[in-house]
Amino acid sequence: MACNNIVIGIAGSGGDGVISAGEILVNAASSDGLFVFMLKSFGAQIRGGESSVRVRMSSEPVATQGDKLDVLVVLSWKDYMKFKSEMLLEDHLVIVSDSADKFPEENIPIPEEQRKHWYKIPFTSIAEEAAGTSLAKNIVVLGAIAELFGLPKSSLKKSIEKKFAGKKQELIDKNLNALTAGQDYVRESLKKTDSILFEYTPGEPRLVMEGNEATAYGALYAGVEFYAGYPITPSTEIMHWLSVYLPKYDGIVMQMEDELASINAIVGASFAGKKAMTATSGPGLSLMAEGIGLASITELPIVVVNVQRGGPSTGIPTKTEQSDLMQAIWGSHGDSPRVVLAPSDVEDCFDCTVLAFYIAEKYQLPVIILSDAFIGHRKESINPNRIRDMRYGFKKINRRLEPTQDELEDYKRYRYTSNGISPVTWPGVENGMYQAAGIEHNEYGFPSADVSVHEKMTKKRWMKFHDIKREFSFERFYGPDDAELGLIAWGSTKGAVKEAVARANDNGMKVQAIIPQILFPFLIHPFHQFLRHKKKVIFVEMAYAGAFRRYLRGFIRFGDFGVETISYRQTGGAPFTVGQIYDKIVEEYEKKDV
Amino acid sequence: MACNNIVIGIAGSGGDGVISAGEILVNAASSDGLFVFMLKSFGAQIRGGESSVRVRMSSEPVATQGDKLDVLVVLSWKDYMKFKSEMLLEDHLVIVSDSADKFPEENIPIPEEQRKHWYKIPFTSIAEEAAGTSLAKNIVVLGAIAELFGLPKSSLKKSIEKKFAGKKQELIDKNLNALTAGQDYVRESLKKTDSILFEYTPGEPRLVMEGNEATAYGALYAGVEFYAGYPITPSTEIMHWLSVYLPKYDGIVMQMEDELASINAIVGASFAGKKAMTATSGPGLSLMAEGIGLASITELPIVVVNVQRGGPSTGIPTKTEQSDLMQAIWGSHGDSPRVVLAPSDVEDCFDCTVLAFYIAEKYQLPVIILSDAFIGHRKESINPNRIRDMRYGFKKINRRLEPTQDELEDYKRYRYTSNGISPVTWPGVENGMYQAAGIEHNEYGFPSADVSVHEKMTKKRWMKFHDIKREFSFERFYGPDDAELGLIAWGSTKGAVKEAVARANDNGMKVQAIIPQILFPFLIHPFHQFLRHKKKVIFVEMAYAGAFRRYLRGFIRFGDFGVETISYRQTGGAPFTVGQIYDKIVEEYEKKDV
Amino acid sequence: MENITYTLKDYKSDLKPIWCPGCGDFGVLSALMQALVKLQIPPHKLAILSGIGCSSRLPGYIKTYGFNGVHGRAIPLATGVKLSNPDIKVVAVGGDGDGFSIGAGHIPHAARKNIDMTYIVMNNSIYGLTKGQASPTTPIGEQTKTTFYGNMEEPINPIRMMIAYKASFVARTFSGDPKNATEIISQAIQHKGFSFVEVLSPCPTFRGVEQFKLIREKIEYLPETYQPTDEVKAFDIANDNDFIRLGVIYRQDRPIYTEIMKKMKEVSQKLGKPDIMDLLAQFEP
Amino acid sequence: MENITYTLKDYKSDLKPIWCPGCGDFGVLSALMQALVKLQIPPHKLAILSGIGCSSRLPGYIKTYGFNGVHGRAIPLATGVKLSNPDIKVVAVGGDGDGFSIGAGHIPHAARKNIDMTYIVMNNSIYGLTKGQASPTTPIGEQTKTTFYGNMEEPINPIRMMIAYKASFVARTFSGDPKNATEIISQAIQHKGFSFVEVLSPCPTFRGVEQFKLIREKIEYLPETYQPTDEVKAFDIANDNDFIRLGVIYRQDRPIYTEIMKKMKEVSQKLGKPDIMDLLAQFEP
Ligand SMILES: Cc1ncc(C[n+]2csc(CCOP(=O)(O)OP(=O)(O)O)c2C)c(N)n1
Ligand SMILES: Cc1ncc(C[n+]2csc(CCOP(=O)(O)OP(=O)(O)O)c2C)c(N)n1
Ligand code: SF4
Ligand code: SF4
Ligand SMILES: [Mg+2]
Ligand SMILES: [Mg+2]
Repeated sequence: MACNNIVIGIAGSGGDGVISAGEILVNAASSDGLFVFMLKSFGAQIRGGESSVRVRMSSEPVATQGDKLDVLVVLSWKDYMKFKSEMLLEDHLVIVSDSADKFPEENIPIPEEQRKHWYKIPFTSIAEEAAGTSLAKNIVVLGAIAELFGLPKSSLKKSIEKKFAGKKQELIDKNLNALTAGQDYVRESLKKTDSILFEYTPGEPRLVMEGNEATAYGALYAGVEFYAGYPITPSTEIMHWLSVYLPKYDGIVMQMEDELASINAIVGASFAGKKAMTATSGPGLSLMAEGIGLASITELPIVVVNVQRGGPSTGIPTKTEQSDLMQAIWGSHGDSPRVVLAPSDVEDCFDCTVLAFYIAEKYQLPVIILSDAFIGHRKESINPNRIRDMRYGFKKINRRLEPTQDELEDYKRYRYTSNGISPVTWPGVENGMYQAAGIEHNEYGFPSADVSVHEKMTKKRWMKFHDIKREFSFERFYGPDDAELGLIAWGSTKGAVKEAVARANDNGMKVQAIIPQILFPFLIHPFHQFLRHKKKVIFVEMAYAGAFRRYLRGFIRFGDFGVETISYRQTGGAPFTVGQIYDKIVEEYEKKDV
Repeated sequence: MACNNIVIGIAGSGGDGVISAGEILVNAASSDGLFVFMLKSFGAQIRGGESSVRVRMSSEPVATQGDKLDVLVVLSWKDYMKFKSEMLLEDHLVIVSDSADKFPEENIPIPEEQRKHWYKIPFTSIAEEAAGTSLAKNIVVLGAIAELFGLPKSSLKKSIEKKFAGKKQELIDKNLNALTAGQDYVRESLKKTDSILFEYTPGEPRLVMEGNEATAYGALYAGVEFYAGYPITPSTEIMHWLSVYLPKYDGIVMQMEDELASINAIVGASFAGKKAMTATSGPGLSLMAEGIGLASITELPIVVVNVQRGGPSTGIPTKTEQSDLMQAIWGSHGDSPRVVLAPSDVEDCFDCTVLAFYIAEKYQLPVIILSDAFIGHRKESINPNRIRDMRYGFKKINRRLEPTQDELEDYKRYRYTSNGISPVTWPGVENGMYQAAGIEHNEYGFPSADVSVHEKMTKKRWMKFHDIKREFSFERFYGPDDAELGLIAWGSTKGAVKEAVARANDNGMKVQAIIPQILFPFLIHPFHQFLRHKKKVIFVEMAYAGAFRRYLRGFIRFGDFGVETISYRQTGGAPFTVGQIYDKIVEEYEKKDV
Repeated sequence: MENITYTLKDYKSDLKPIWCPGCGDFGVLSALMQALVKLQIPPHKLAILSGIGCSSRLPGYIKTYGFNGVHGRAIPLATGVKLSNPDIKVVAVGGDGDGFSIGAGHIPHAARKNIDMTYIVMNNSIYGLTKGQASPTTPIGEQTKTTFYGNMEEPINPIRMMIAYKASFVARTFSGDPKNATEIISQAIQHKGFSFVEVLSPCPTFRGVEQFKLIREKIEYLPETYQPTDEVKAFDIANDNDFIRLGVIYRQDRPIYTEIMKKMKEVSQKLGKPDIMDLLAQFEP
Repeated sequence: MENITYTLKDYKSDLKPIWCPGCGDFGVLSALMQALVKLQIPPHKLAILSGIGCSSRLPGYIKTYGFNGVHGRAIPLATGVKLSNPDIKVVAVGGDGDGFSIGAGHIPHAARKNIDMTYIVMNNSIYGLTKGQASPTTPIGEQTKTTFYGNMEEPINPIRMMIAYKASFVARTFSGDPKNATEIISQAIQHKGFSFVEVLSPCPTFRGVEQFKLIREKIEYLPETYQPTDEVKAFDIANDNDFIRLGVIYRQDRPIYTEIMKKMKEVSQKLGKPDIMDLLAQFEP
């Protein structure tokens, strides 16, 4: 069975090099121009616990990790057990395992039918023989599965060389030996019983990025100058990356004592005229609520990245969820406008970050980016030209509006204007002195408890939404306009929804999905367009309380369109599978004629 | 013009004793069984600035401060100017002012027609003469207006005596002299040109309370044992009151270093088995977001009072607004259930607080009470018997469910139950040891990152909403059921809405209003009942972004009822007037036939 | 010797530690359990509260009333427990990040109020749980995930801070010396008032195995003759220039908060304790 | 003498203070303005940042870049400004509640990092703006709105705390002595690094007029001969038993944070500064 799309899972204990193997594989595939998608998964232990990786590669673009594994590689069955619920298996599953593992086969929770193709290979001893160390067994695995399934062998070699670049040549040679030994063993000692064979035509190499890297790089691209943050899973890689690179471009990365300090430091930096940002996850976002309100009322541009994780409270720090929606949109007391963007995949992390700085600087307000663990921690293929040729060119990314010399004569920082945007100065600008204040203030920034001032200023701050809504109308539609069944989803659920919709349409069901990029302000027109032919829509979200549904219904009068609404949601942890969404589509499609 | 309802405003500088005068007046009226409503208003200065008071008294129950002043008393026109926008004036206005004030009359922003009845009285010299000090001029004012408008004179005397009780008899006498001197002056030297005469039959005395006092007293009544808080306007009176009284009943009041400490301290106290609460305002609520999530996931009862003020950020600390709604309902990352109650007047502060403890303890979750500056700081008449005879009797206020001896054999703190409520222990209980954790956990409280555990636990935590919704169905309806025009409002806007609806119905317009007491979970049935005959509803709220409207629409499919929805809202600062709401009713009523 | 009612196994919970092999926190856990045995504290009359971090997982490993709260808030959480229930022994535990970074604002207040609890900080000079960022005690020069070019920030001196906060018991020990750790922790728990124990607790995963050795080299036990009652002297020897001194560095007897609260209740009740219905009188006009 | 370019009126804003008559903060405002004149700091090259409180209203009364932020966060706000713009003189101001209560967690970090700013705390030992609750510096026995039965909590010692935090300039002055206050504040602003000034600033409204007198009685100026370079000695004399000592209590020279950041940039750039498009190479497979 030749295929151009394969999903491989590898599980083992922390020391088994499972993640490295995945990374090398993904790099190899990307060098050959394949589209890849890679997910890592760990146990709760910091070191030594279980770990697994799942790699999907395809010659067509992929939007998800693939529902089920074509190939399962197990270095330790004991550790595999921890991931069994995350690793669904195809009927035609091929198992590759370490023959040295003494785990009782009867305890392996894989039904007989799926054990038909099972190769047991002495990875450890091959590694010891070929490389002089059992540590190389993950490379032996790569050699073996490359040989078995026709994976890009020469690229694997290159990837290994690159991985160990800078290390001793001896080490590189040992690992290359391990790779060859894996291949040789399969060729010489195994009889292939399965029929999976991966076939593709090599193309131009693609970049491979994780969502958090794309965010960090996007920030640099957009010209971030000041980053203050406090580590928190699953967002910390953004700070790690920027702490290496931002200083090179004269920027500052400060690790603060907490999130209260972080948000106030970036408000200070923005007051000082700099493009400023922070990144955090749920608990940090909650702590930043007050500071976000401060940026809102002082009309200072800031970008806050929130990489969502399972909640509430500490919740499940390493797993994904979409339950921070309302905290992002409405979080902070008082009427405090901010913009909320939702990246839907790795590339979109880059886009949203660039866009966030654009909006923040232009409209002088906080912009929150709602990513999540699923996007932040996965690796995906990126088209390098896409980034080189951004919609918002590097040069075009503007800075906040400055006052003219005339305006500085009697400078009103918070001058009432027709679009709510007033020119802003910063310390150092002669004659531009003003008061920024979290307290309600008049046009000069001086405190005022006058009801009519409060009314006008509140209006000024919210008025910016008009132009933001006019300027952006970017929504993603998948499937035919005239479909009567619709799906509305956001953020990281996009992948599964997109693939499920494609599959449904392939199977003769007319279904369309819409995935907004800007969540707040709410752009209603694309939805009205979307709803024209709909009879029923399904809200898809990964959060128990269904806040997305409530939020949408707060803005769209589905009743006026005669549209029935269905909520399809689950708590976080594991991302939706394409199959889940597809099944829901089928279910609703079948009873569609309401 | 004999009347049984009068609105008197008094304005002056900080030293003029304006507030005292208002308090004495209100007490006098209440001793005579009148219904009162009193609002204070200050400038930004802590001491010495301008201050004003507005007293309404009536022989019928009153729900608002009254839109316009029948009588305006001015001790200093300069200071009056600061309040002019807050003090709307009746056409038949009577002005009483200090004749010693040299403020140029042409600068007084009161049109000629309303200056017809203007008594200028030498308050200062009368006071000096009668009491030997100008400090008594506020008492002279009371004497004068009592004489002029037929206010309860003998009760005024009693109120003065009570006010100065414990002071030297000389001081009391001086003040009584001042009162008489004021009366005498009017009787002897003034010619009454206006026709306002207040008439009523004295009845049983009523209590006079401020909203924050009612909340504090309600907490004591409900059995609060631990209060930890951090001062913030306009909520601090709750802590002040409890810090005096709670220790008497063996409770603890701790002033913490900030709101993060406060919320975590009460979570700790609740873990230790105590009924625990805190009170704050917007900025504090934002800071507490993370801690509220902690109480939610650890299923520990806590009560959080949030007395709203103008926002965002520091905003307008002394003025009212309803813009913390969403932060209360959805604030905190993750799916974190909590109950949100909204008191609508002073008495309701008491009710809601008692109810809050009941719900928190019974359902083991955080309960947020959303009061505001308008309710918290006003004085209103309270029926003492009403409190003595509460729906939730003192004895009936339960504590959290404890495990049986059997259950302690293998104690599962977070046991899955059919209603989501699991028995709980606290330190000191033998064999009841368990782990509370902000991290997702299994039934024992041990950490778990298992997706299915997360799903079940999330469900368990939200499941409590079912019974809460069944147990409570209390909504206030005003006006006839079959009205086609409806108003939906919450919290402190109740007063104006209630009076406007009554006026509209009196004037032949059929209008009905609904005011929920429980905001979250959302009790849909009363609304469905409410909507049966409605063609159009107006959402009334004091918040610019109209979150209440969005929130309602998220739960109620108005389209299905064929109901048109209108948003009527304003930013905070000054409360709605009855006239504003009434005009809106008229406007929408007239174009009702859509 | 007293009667032994509770043995180690009575304090052992069913949860298996997920700390890395060689983590210093194992030593702290074991020292704390030894101290509990020594003091014979009934497991149900104890509460251990923590924030978030590798070290903050400790409460779960002891069979008692445990609370793994949110990051940085162990101290106010513990305050709430202690004040609500003065009969319970209260121990707050956590890491250097949890305590000295995000939680730094709470410590001075618990210390000055002399809230009767023991606060154990497992100092590994790194953020362990989030995989290796600099903490407020990370030495200058150290490369971490957030200090790629080497840490350039002066670290704090926790002991000096605690003395300045008027903490009434300030001590330091080392997870690599179980006997000393047990002894110090026992004393801390017995102390009436706010007792602070810094335990040097290496993180081999993110600070390398050298960290253990470095600590070993720098530590110096306070001499038996040392009198920990002079705050200035204590401040002096707590300098971080030469040695890291182990032992009880400062202690003092002063009123504890639960007693203060008791006194306040007494004072208030002496002024009258009406039926709560009678309180309504104050609202009579 | 230098040329005078800026006079008092150049620093005076159009906003009239709303402090109570007799409030100590008037003296602090005036001393700060005098110091600015003395140091001839161009108003547009200055930023004054604060939290919330009566004292935190100060920035509005000076014509410069002012920021009245949220309660307790003046320090991180100021940090953001200073790091973004090292040419600007940065002054953070606020009250004892703002700084030592809700803001307490930020101070140790600004101090140890030696962020180049001046932090002026107007200590009135009360929460003024919220109308009279106890603060962390309220003396024992004091009756306030939250200590009806008299304050029973030990107050903090801000000076000792600052010394323990390694603040590189620690001083105290009194708003009732404008000359001393001006002098101390001038020195603080001139100091390279984190400089802390506690100004005793009475609140007649909530602490009564006696507060002023009490301070007058207890203060003692440090002798001219006093050498503020020994941290242990400084810690010693900063005890709060007998006198309240005024003057520069401790100072030290050590690397300031803006220079540290400069150094970090240099180190990083020495290792290469590719075109940002070329950074994409690291994501090549
Ligand atoms: C509000 C919040 N911010 C950040 C985090 C992420 N976080 C968890 S533990 C930790 C620091 C851990 O360091 P430390 O306290 O020293 O404990 P260790 O793991 O080293 O024992 C951080 C930053 C969090 N859980 N919550
Ligand atoms: C988050 C938050 N909590 C509480 C408050 C209320 N608040 C404003 S100022 C203040 C304390 C003021 O005391 P201090 O800092 O000493 O300043 P002072 O008024 O005495 O000068 C408080 C508690 C607030 N504004 N924000
Ligand atoms: S990461 Fe460090 S602190 Fe955390 S468990 Fe491992 S060794 Fe211990
Ligand atoms: S209340 Fe006190 S601190 Fe505030 S302005 Fe008045 S005197 Fe000054
Ligand atoms: Mg640590
Ligand atoms: Mg103060």
